[in-house]
Amino acid sequence: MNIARRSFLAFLIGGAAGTALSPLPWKLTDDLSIWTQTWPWTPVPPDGEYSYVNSVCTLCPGGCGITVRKVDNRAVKIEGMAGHPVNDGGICILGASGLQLLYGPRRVKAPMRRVGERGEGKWETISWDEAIAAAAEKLEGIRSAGNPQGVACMVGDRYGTVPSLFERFMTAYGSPNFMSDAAIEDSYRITLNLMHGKNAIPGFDAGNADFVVSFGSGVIEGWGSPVRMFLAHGKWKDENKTLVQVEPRLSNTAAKADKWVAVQPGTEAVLALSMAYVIIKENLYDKSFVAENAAAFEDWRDDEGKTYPGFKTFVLNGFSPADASKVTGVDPSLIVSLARSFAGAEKPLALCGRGKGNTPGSLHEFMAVHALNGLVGAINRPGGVWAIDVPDYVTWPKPGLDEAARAGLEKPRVDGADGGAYPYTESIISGFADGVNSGSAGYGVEALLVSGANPLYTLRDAQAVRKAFDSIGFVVSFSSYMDETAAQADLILPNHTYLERRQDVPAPFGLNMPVIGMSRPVVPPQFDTRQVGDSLMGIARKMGGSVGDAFGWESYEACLKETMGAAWETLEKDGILVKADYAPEGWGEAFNTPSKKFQFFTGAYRHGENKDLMSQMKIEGEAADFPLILIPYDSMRLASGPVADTPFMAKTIEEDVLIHDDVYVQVNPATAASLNLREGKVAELTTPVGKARVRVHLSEGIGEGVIALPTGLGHWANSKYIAGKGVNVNRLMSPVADPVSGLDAAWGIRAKLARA
Amino acid sequence: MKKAQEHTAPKKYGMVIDLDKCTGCGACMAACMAENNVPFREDETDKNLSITWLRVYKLTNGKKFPNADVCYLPRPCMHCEGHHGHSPCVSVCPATATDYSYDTGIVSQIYTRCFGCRYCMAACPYHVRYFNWWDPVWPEGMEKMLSPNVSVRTRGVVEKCSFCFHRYQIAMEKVRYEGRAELAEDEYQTACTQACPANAITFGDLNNHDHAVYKLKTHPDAFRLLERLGTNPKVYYISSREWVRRQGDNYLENEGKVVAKAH
Amino acid sequence: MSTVKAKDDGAGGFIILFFILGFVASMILGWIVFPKLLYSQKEQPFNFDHAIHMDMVGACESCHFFRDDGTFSGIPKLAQCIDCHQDVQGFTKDEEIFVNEYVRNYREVPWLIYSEQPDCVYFSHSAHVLSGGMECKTCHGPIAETETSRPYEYNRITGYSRDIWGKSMLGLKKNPWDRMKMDDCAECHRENGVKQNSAQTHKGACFVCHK
Amino acid sequence: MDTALIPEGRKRCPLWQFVLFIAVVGAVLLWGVYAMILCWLKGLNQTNMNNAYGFALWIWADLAVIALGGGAFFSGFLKYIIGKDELKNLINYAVIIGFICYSSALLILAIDIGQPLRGWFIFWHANVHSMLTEVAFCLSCYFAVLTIEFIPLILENRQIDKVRFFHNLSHNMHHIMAVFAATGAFLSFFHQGSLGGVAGVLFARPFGFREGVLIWPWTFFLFTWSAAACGPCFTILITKITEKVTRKKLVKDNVIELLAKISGWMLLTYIVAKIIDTWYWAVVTAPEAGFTMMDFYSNNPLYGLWILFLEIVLGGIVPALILITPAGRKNKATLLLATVLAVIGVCVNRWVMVLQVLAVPVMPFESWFMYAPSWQEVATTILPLAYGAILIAIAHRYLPIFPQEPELNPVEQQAG
Repeated sequence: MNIARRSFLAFLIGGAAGTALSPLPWKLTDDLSIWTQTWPWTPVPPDGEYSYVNSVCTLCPGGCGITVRKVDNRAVKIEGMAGHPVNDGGICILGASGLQLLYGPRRVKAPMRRVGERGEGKWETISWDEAIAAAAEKLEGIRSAGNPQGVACMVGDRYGTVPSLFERFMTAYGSPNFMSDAAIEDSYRITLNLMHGKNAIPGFDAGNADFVVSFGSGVIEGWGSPVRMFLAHGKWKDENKTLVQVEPRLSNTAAKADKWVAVQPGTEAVLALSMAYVIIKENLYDKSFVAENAAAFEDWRDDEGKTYPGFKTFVLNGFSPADASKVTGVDPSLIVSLARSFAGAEKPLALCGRGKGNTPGSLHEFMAVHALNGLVGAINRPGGVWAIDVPDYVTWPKPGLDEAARAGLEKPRVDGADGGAYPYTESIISGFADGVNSGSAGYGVEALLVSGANPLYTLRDAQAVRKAFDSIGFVVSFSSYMDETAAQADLILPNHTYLERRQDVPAPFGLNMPVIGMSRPVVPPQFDTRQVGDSLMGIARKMGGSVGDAFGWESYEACLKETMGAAWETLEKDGILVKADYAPEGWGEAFNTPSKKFQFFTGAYRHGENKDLMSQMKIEGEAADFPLILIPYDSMRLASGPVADTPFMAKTIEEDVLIHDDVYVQVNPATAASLNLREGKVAELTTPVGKARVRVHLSEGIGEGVIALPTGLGHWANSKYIAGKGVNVNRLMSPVADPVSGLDAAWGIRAKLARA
Repeated sequence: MKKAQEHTAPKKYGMVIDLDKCTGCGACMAACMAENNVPFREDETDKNLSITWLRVYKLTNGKKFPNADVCYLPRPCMHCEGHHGHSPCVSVCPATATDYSYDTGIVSQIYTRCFGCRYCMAACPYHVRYFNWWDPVWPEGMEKMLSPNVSVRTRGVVEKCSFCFHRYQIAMEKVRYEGRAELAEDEYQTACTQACPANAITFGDLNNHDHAVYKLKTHPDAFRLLERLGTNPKVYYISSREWVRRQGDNYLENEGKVVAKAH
Repeated sequence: MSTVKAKDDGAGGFIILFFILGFVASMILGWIVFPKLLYSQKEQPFNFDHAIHMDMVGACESCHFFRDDGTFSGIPKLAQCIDCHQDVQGFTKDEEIFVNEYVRNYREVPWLIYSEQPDCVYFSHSAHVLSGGMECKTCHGPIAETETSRPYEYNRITGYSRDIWGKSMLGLKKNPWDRMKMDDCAECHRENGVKQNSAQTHKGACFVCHK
Repeated sequence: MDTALIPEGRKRCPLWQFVLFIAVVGAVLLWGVYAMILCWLKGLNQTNMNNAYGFALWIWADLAVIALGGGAFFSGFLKYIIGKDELKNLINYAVIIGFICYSSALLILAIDIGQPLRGWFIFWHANVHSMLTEVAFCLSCYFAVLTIEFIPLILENRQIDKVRFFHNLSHNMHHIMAVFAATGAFLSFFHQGSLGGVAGVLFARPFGFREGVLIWPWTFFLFTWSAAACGPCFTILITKITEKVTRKKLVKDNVIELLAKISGWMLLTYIVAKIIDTWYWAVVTAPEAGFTMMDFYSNNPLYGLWILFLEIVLGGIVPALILITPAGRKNKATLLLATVLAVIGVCVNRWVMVLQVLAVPVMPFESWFMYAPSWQEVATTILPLAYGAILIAIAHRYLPIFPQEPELNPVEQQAG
């Protein structure tokens, strides 16, 4: 070994020794480990001052009070507002993850105009002035061409200032085609209209009931005001009250119920009427209520002396437990015992409207179930159904109409809601697509305004809805998020999210007291968005004339303040206005029917369809081609309304609902065996209106011949955390117009399932 | 110079979950995720890869239609006391990244100490421990909702439910500020307890006679998961259904009905 | 044999020289160059004179106060300064910068915090100051007496303020505020018997100081 | 070309053959290195592990290679402590195999942890209650011992040995090797045991949990015992394979037979203890937790009683019986069979004590957890095999590992 080599070696050894005695290796090791503890790309949320802002959640009609936790200017958590009359501190999964909508990746950040093909996703950001001008110009053009009726409008909620502004706009503009999303609330409203003679929404004093029979209502799956119902359910458990769930599938409600009555799907009304049969036959009904406050129980005679069968005759003539059993599949003795327990309870209550109640239902069914409440006198009393007057605080004078408006308003509606066929119904959003596609109104629809609704996703027979959309030249969306409808729009005028805007929130569905809430800005607007009321007023003013004149307010907030009048101060302070000492009207004053009594039997039954009642409600498809019945099911973990699942919610979707991008269809093992299908196998699900790839999940929670798919999946726009997963069940179903209301009463559809 | 330290009776925080009330709605899970900066990914359908500190299990009774029944069972970390604080996971951690405090009875997990050997996951029969297989990524803008009270975890470490211990820390700030000695029952509640819309979850000090959990844990239908293993968990469940209680532990065929035990 | 020869050729001194060369070079690298490379400096947005403020307001708590929920406000926000600093006070350049650039524009001053602990640490001022009765100086040193803001030094790898490890590369400290590593917290906790409740270590439980 | 490096008096294959071998195995090695780098850069999402399988193929590989590397400590123990001097003819190779096994184990552990740059926390922030801490300390210490044992071997290379300093160093190290062997045996006893303890202490995992004495569960002792029994079998097996590959006899039969005999008796006693342990676990330990033995061997697609049979009968009783019979160990075929079976037996044992522990559903409403490794896991597990093959090839070529080789393979004096 030569000297150079050895010297070099010595240098290295000296270097190593020196290095080891210097801080370098040790500090570097330590620092590198610290570097891994919080990598430069790991977000470190800044701390700051904590504060809490109370507001109202508007993600569903539940109207829960929320308390938003903030750190300086950031909202970091949404919690239920303690002491709030609706939810008292509780919160649902959607509400709890609402910040993922506020800060979500699919926010529409500024007004946008489509530049590519529709739905291609190519947009240009424009200024608010440009956006308002573009909308106004287009609408003015249609109007001056003499076709104001050719503009339609869809809103989510029916009540409150914003829907009323849209309604006012449509009136001033001259179009009869104002529509709102329909739900069981609409069916209930018509029911109360017919049986109570009131323009009212139902309030359920559920917490105080002691024997609840639910006809398919997802009492703990989002029906009514979800958190309120959860609290009621908890109270029933604490106080040993009884819940009976009538439903073809073992839903969560059925599982939690004290008794699950596995009924044949679509025959709930038969079961209700058969219970009525037992109650009447065995004289178990509330004699005083029926005798003094009810009409058409016994056979009755009209002014001309013609005799009509009363409810009693009608029920006793066709709905014996033995007969009903054949249709419903429920054991006659069970029907009898159920009826006896119901009538024998101190505070019985019957509920209906399937699942979350996102779609209306058969009016006959609603009336049959409500008649049960009538039989036991569970009307306007503790533990019963209360008729609460619809919110009436919007009392603006009618807008002045010009010639064009008057002419337009004379035209028939596209959705078929007016005229003789459906006298009780204001709008039929599910009939819109058919009306557009068939041109039945006699004029074309040229423009559509959509606010707070996502019809391309939520309406059944999505293909027909899409076709209708494609034929409409100009679609304006006011959505805060790039949802399915916004993605197909031509112009988006993004609204603030509910956490950035001030807006009134009318009474939550199902609450048994009149309440007005107000949501308020929790954080300043995160993007260049605008309260939709201001956008709409901007368009109207830009158009000028009588349309502009109809909106004399300086701003939406000025309008809101004026509308709320004396309530404003309380709403600003508390976010809610409660009539604390509210009591329902007594039986003597409660009914405004011609007889001034509870109407057991109404004109709605006189459509010559009494016989149909003794059968399964109509669904689409022929049994020969489609041997199975597909029913949708709702889950709290799957938002199925206009708003889609947040990332947090998507995380909670159960392993028997979704695997990667495939949805599981629930199939009874015997059904699956007959189709040669096994757990997890890919299958093709076909209905008369569509087909889809699904996976089979064997479930003993569903009967033979029935299969079930979850709602809320199959989004195609929206964030990657939910889009592209599963199937939109609305795409596989088609609406079935209820003979009384015209609203969508489809509860299922015939289907077939085959190995793929 | 220094005042006397806070000397208060040791707490044993625990939870009682009423399975009769639990609706399986998942609000507790979302509240937990929002509270604790739990990350999410595009595909969360493989539950063995999905981080859910509080996971709601679905139990089935195995019977045929229409006698089938299901029950939801929310499973946070059990904060096992084991034998005198030796919970299954704590003693196995080679780097003392997880610890049991005699002061609160809470099993802590320190993400910056953990180096990801996952021995604790192997030790835990409840699967409450979750590994960060990926670096968490929030879509642009969503990092605004991250809470400063809980550290954001990086890839390669184990995380789990802490009984929202940071809420205890925050509540204690006020207690100290107001010069009080003790935390009131409602001042420290976990995010899931607070969120539960069915009021199915009760949280408090199992040692404290005045706390609701103290009484509830002695409910005749109360049971704990896998008690026979000696994990000594601090989460109690209540179910009026025998089949649910029986699924709370493993029993040999010849072992009789699950009867209520006194605690 | 060659090795035997090599041993005899008198190269031993040469080899020792090279050993020393290597040793010294690496010591210079480790003790002087490395710390220079490791730490970077940033200047505060402008100078802050703690001493003059102490004269005016009297106590630390006047600006660094506890909020009503017991949390500690830390570095004051603009809102607290604005009462006195609506207009330029005195004649310092710093005051000018503050008022003109920040107060007038409602911009918060992006102060760099010498004592900033990493994200995994939960530090309660109330526990130390209110319950423990400790003085600010014990951890923060005589900052109240300073008239200028020293440069903020931070570790390029970890991003930590240098005050955490301390000025001394060896981690030596004379005063309690010279270093703020976990061991320093633990040492004081141990001496004072604070929550030595860990089942594993019988020392301080992790969740006392971590989040 | 490299003849100057080849030990004197020994014949080696042509360089091109050697290079070709290294190239082929090196390609496999590079594949493993690629997978390893993927795991380090992208994280453990590259594996098929999940929250139910925090431990999987790698931990099994760790446990298995350490058990197989047990030949080093046990033959060292036999030679230096018990005084079985014949084993000096095999001890070098046992040390190299042990070195490979232990370095592989450390490498796999470095890949397996989620935060490799914080791996040193296990020493710095050690929790003395954890079996893994015990493993880490003893493993590292024993690896250091193996390195020290390996160094004099390297120094015996013809060129290095020419340096007087190294020559003397090597000589002196040989003298004190007994001390290291004793230290190694002691350390090995503990870390082999603590590896057994890893599963045995999991009192909430009924498949793995065992009672024991003091802090040590029975698996602690069973693991040490089985490593002592099967490690030498692996040494024999690798020696036989080396002989096959190099096409010459390297160790005399009496040496092999001696080790085989000791191994056989160790294996027999081990398997008796294992059977008692299994029986006690099945009838006492598991039922106390509410499990019957069949709960662990039914309702799943993989784990059946066959695996118990494979481990205990085929991998335990059969090789033990062959090895304790003189005829069995003298016959080349049966000796080879026995060592293969013993190696399989101990590997299966390590597999079930890692993976089946996690596969068994403990909460009654769960079902079995199944797992198949990803290619990255397989590649990184094969990596040590390739690395081992290369190291053995190099060591064999350039170092006088087998003292009996010149005697068994006399080389004719070559010209030049």
